[in-house]
Amino acid sequence: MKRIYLDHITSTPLDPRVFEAMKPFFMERYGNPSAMHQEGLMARDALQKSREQAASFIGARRADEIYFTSGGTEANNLAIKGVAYASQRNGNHLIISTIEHPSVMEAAAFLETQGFVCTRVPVDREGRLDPEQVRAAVTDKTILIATHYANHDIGVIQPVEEIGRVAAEKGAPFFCDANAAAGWLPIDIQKIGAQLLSFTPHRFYGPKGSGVLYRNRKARLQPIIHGGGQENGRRAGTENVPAIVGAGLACELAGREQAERAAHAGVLQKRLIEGLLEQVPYLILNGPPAGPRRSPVNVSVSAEFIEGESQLLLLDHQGIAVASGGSCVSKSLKASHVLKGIGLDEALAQGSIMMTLGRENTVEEMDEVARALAGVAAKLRAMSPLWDQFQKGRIDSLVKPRPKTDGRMNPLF
Amino acid sequence: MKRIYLDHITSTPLDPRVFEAMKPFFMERYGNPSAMHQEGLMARDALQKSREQAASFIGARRADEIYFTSGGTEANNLAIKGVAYASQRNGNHLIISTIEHPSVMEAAAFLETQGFVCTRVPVDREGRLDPEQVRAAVTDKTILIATHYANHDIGVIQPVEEIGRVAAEKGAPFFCDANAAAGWLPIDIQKIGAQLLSFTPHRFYGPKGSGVLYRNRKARLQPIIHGGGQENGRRAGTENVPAIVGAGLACELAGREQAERAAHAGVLQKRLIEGLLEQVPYLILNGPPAGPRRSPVNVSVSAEFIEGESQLLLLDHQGIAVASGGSCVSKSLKASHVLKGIGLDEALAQGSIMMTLGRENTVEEMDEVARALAGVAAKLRAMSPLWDQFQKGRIDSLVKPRPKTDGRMNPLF
Amino acid sequence: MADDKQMTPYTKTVMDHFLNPRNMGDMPDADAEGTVGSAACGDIMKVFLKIQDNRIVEAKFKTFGCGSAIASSSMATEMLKGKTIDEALKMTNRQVVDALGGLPAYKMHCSVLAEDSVKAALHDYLRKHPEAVPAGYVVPSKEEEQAANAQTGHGEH
Amino acid sequence: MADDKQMTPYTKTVMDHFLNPRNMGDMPDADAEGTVGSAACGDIMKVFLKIQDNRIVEAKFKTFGCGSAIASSSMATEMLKGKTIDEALKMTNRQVVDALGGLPAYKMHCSVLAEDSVKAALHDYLRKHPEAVPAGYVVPSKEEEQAANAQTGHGEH
Ligand SMILES: Cc1ncc(COP(=O)(O)O)c(C=O)c1O
Ligand SMILES: Cc1ncc(COP(=O)(O)O)c(C=O)c1O
Repeated sequence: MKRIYLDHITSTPLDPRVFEAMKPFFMERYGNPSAMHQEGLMARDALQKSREQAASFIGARRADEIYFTSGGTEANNLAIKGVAYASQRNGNHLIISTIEHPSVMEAAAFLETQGFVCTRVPVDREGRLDPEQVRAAVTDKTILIATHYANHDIGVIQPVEEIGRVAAEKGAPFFCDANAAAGWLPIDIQKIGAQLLSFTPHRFYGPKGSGVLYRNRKARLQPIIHGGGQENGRRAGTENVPAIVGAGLACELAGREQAERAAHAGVLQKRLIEGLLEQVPYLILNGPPAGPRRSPVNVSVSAEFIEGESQLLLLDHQGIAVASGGSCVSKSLKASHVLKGIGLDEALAQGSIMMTLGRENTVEEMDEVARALAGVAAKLRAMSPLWDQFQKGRIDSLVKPRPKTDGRMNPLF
Repeated sequence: MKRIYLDHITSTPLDPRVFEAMKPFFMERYGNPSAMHQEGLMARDALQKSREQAASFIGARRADEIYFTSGGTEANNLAIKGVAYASQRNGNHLIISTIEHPSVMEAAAFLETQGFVCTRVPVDREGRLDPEQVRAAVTDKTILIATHYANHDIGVIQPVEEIGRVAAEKGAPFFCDANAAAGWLPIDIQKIGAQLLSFTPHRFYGPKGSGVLYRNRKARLQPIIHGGGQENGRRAGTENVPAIVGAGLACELAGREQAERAAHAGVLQKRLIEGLLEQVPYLILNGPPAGPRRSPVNVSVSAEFIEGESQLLLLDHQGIAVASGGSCVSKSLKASHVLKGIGLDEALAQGSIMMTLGRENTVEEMDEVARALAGVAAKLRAMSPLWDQFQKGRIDSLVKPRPKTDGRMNPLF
Repeated sequence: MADDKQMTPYTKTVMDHFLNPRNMGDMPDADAEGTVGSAACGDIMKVFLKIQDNRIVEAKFKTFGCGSAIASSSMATEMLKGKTIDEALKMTNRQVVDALGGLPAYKMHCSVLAEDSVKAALHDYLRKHPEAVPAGYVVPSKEEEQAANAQTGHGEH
Repeated sequence: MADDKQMTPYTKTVMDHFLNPRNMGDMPDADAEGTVGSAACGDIMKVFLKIQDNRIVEAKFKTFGCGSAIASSSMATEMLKGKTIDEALKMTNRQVVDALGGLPAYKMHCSVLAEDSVKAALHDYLRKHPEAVPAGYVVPSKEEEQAANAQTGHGEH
C-alpha cells in the first residue's frame, strides 16, 4: 500500500542527491576535521564547503558566521543560552512569544531557574506577534528578543523584519528560529536583521543530526557544549561530517528549488484546506488562512466533538501519516500550548490534527485525505458522547453554532 | 599510495556492516520516532533496539538507562552539567583529575563561572589517579566525582572500580568518561559502579554524530538541551535515527569482537613501541608501559629536540596519519595539558606525537612507521638549533643524559 | 516504506479494541449510566449498564478520547458482562490494563478513567437501588463523586 | 582514500618552504646571529647573517618548531638576501605572511618570530658595528631585547 506522508515538519526523507554526497564520508573520507593529516584536511575542506553553502542559503556574508550543531533544538538552545550566559553582566531579561517551539520555551524556562527573567508576549488569534508589544516588553535589562519565523504547529508567519527593526532600535540582539520556515519560505538574513538565526536541513530533505546557527560576529555567544575548539570555539565535539556535508548540499538544493517547492506546497495546501472544510462538518482551520500569513506547508485543523490522537491512529491505519497535538512531541499528548496561545477552545485543541506537506505529495493525495478524514470523523463521532449530546441538542457547536431559536441551547459543556 | 592511518582516537572509518544497517533509515524509514504513525513507530522501534544493544554492551540492566546524544563531548557535558544543575540544592563541589578530556575540563570550568567549585586532583607520572587522593578531596558539598576510564592522549587506564568504591562510600555519584576506552577495553558498568558513563561509537567503527550516556535511575540528571520529551526528557531534539541505529550495531559488534580487536592492537602496540625506541634515538614513551595499565591502542611518544607538528606533517607527507599535541583538538597547538599533568618537561611535550591503532593496521605498518619516524626525526634534528646545541655539548638530553664526565654539562636550556 | 509489518504504538489487543470496539453505542433503556472526564482534558467516558438480579447483563460505552481511552472502555465493558455488582465494584484499572496487555506509562490514566466510569455507573444504579448495595459498601453521593473525580483531574464538567 | 589530491593545512608556498626549506643550516663564519623563542613555547628560531658593505649577502636559519615556523624562517631568510641593513630592519612579519600566501590566524606568531629573529641577528651585527647603524635607529641592548621578547612570549630562555 502506497502511504500518504503528511508529517514533513517532524521529518523528511533524505534527498537521494544528498545521500550520494554524504556517502564517501562514512567509510572513505572518515577523517576528523580537527586533525592535520590528509584524512583530516579532506574533512575540513568538506566542512568549509558546507559552511559556504549554508551561508549563501540565508544570504549570510561570511561562511564563518555559520555554526553547525546536531539539530534545530540544539541550535535554539545554543542561541538562547549562549547569548544569555555571554550577556550575564549586561542584563538578565529575555523576550519570547507564548507560542514558541518547546526548544525555545524550555530553554527560557531553564534560564529562569538560573536567575534570568523571561517575558512571554501573547499573540493574536491567528498566532501573530505584534512588534509593538515586543517593543513594550523591552527593558534596560533585555539581552535577547527571540521568536520564530514560522510556527511549527499552525504555520503562522511572524513579522520578523519588523521585530528585527524593533530589536535594532532598542539595541537588543534578535534571535530568529527559522526551523519551521527554512526550505519553504525565502530567508534573507540581511532583511530580517537578526543577529542569530537557526534552522535544520532535515526539514527540507537534508539529514537528521544536523542543525545550523547563523551568528553575526557582533553577537556575543558562549558555547553550551564545552570542550575542544571545534566550530570556532562555539560548539565542541567531533563534527558529524557526513551530516554536515549533507546539510550543505540540502541548503544549496533548497536555495535553488525553494520557490518551486513552495508553489507546489501552496497548491496542495489550498486544495487540502478546501477539501477538508467541504467534506468534514464542524471542522475549523487553526491559524491564518492560506496565503501570505501562513507557511505553504502547514494545515492544522480541529474536528469538533472528537479527539486528535484517535483521528491520527485511524488515518494511519488507512495509510495516512499525520501529527496530533504537540507536533514534534506528540508523545506528550497535552493539547498544544500553541493552540492555547491563540485562544482556541480546549476541546477543539484536543481535536486538532496537523498535516505538513512535502514535495512528493500530490493533488490526488489531498483529495484522498479529505475523504478519509470525513470517514474517520464520522466513525469517531458515532462513538463520541459529545456528538451524541450535540445531536440531542443539549450542547452546541463552537465551529458552527445553531441559529438561536430558543433559550435552551447551552454552550459546550 | 596506500596510507597508514594511526589516528583512530579522533575518528574511525564506519564498519561496512554498520553502514548497511543505517542505510534504510535515510530515505525509506525516515520517520520521526516521536510520531505515532507507521513511519514514526518504525523509527521508534529501531531506537529501542539500539538502546538494548548499547545497554548490553556495557552490562546495563535496562535499556532505559541509555540516553543517546550527538557525541562523546555532548554526553560528557550532559553528565557533568546535568548532575550539577540537578544537585544544585545539595552542593556545588565537583572532583575531576588534572588530565581529563577537554570536554570534561571545560564543562567543569564553565560551571565554575556559575558558582560551582571544582577540585582537580593531580595524577602520578604515568597519569594514574590515586583513589585515596580522590577520597581526600570529597567534602560534604561534593555532588560529583568524574574521571575517565582511559586517557585520550597517553592511554593510561584509571582505577575506576576503586574510584567507584570511594564514591559509593562517600555517597557521591561517580561519572566515568569511557570515550577513549569503549570498544577497546571491556566495560562492565556493574563492576565500575558508576552512576553515569559516557562513550561514543565513532571510536569503534560506529557513525559520527552519536554518543551514549548511561545513567543509573538513581542519579538525578537535568537536560542540557531543552525542548521536546525525547530521550525520556533528558535530551531534546529530533533523534538522529540513522546514527543511533549505527551506534547500536557498532556496540553489538564491538561487544562481540572486543577481545580480538584489543589483542590485535596490543600486538601492534608492542611492536610499534619497541620499533620506535630502537630506531629513533632520544625518544620516550609517554604514559605507562604497554600492559595492563595502558590502553592497547595508544602510543604516545616524544622525540627530543624537535617539535610535534612538524613531525606530523612530514609523516603525513610520507603517507602516515598521526596526531600531535592536544589529540582531538590538534588545532590548538598548545602542549597538551595531559602531558603537563604527568609532569613531562615542556620541550618534550612540544615534541610529542600520538598514534592510535585500529583493527585494519598491520605489523608491517608498525615497522614502516618506526622507520619513517627515524627519518623524520633525523631531518628535523638537522634543522633544529637545539640538536645543534646538544651535539656541541652545550645542553644535555633529558631522555638519555650523558654520563657526567665533567662539570660543563648544563640542563636543557 | 521498507516493509509491510504493521507497527502499533500500543499492544495488539489495544489496537484491536480501538479499531473494533466492543459494546460501543447507546443504551436508551439502561438501568444506570455514569460519565467521567472532560473534553478539555481530552477524554470523556460514558458507561451504560443493564442489571438483572444484581448481575450485569449488558454494558455499553461511548467515549471521546484517544486510542487507549477507547480501547480501555471497550475492554472494561467487555469484562463487566456477567459480573455481580459486588464483583464489578472490585474491578480495578490494573485488571483492565492487564487484559489489554499493558499500556504505556503516560496512558495509564485511560484505564483509571475506565474504572471510574464503571464505578460511576454502578453508583448511579446503587443510588437508585439501595437494596442492592453490598454489605459494608458506602455509595458516595453524586456530589461527592464529582468532587473526587475533579480532584483526580477527570471530573465531568 | 577517495582521491589523490594532496591536501595541505597551509598554502602551497608554506608547504613548499616547509618541505624544502631554503637557507637551512649552520653558518660557522656568520657575521651575526640572533635567536628567539623557547622550546617550552614550541618554537626556537636562529638566524645567521653574512653582511658585506651594509648589505646581506647570505642568510641561514635553524628552527625548532612547527611547519609554519620552519616555512617562515625559510621565507624570511630568502627575503633578506640582497637587502641593505636599513631595508632588512624594515621587514615585517606581514611581508613574510604575504610572501607565504597567508598563514592561519593561530599561526601568525610564527611570522612574528621570524621578524624578531631577523631583527635579533641584525641587532647583533649593529652592536658589533655601530658605524653601520642607520641614522635615527636605536639598537636595543641584548638585555633589552631579551626582555622585550620575553614579554611577547617568545624570549630565548
Ligand atoms: C519552529 C521550530 N523550532 C525548532 C524545532 C526543533 O528542531 P529539531 O527537532 O530538529 O531539533 C522545530 C522542529 O520542527 C521547529 O519547527
Ligand atoms: C576521553 C575522551 N572523552 C571525550 C571525548 C570526546 O568525544 P567526541 O569527540 O566524540 O565528542 C574523547 C574523544 O576521543 C575522549 O577520548
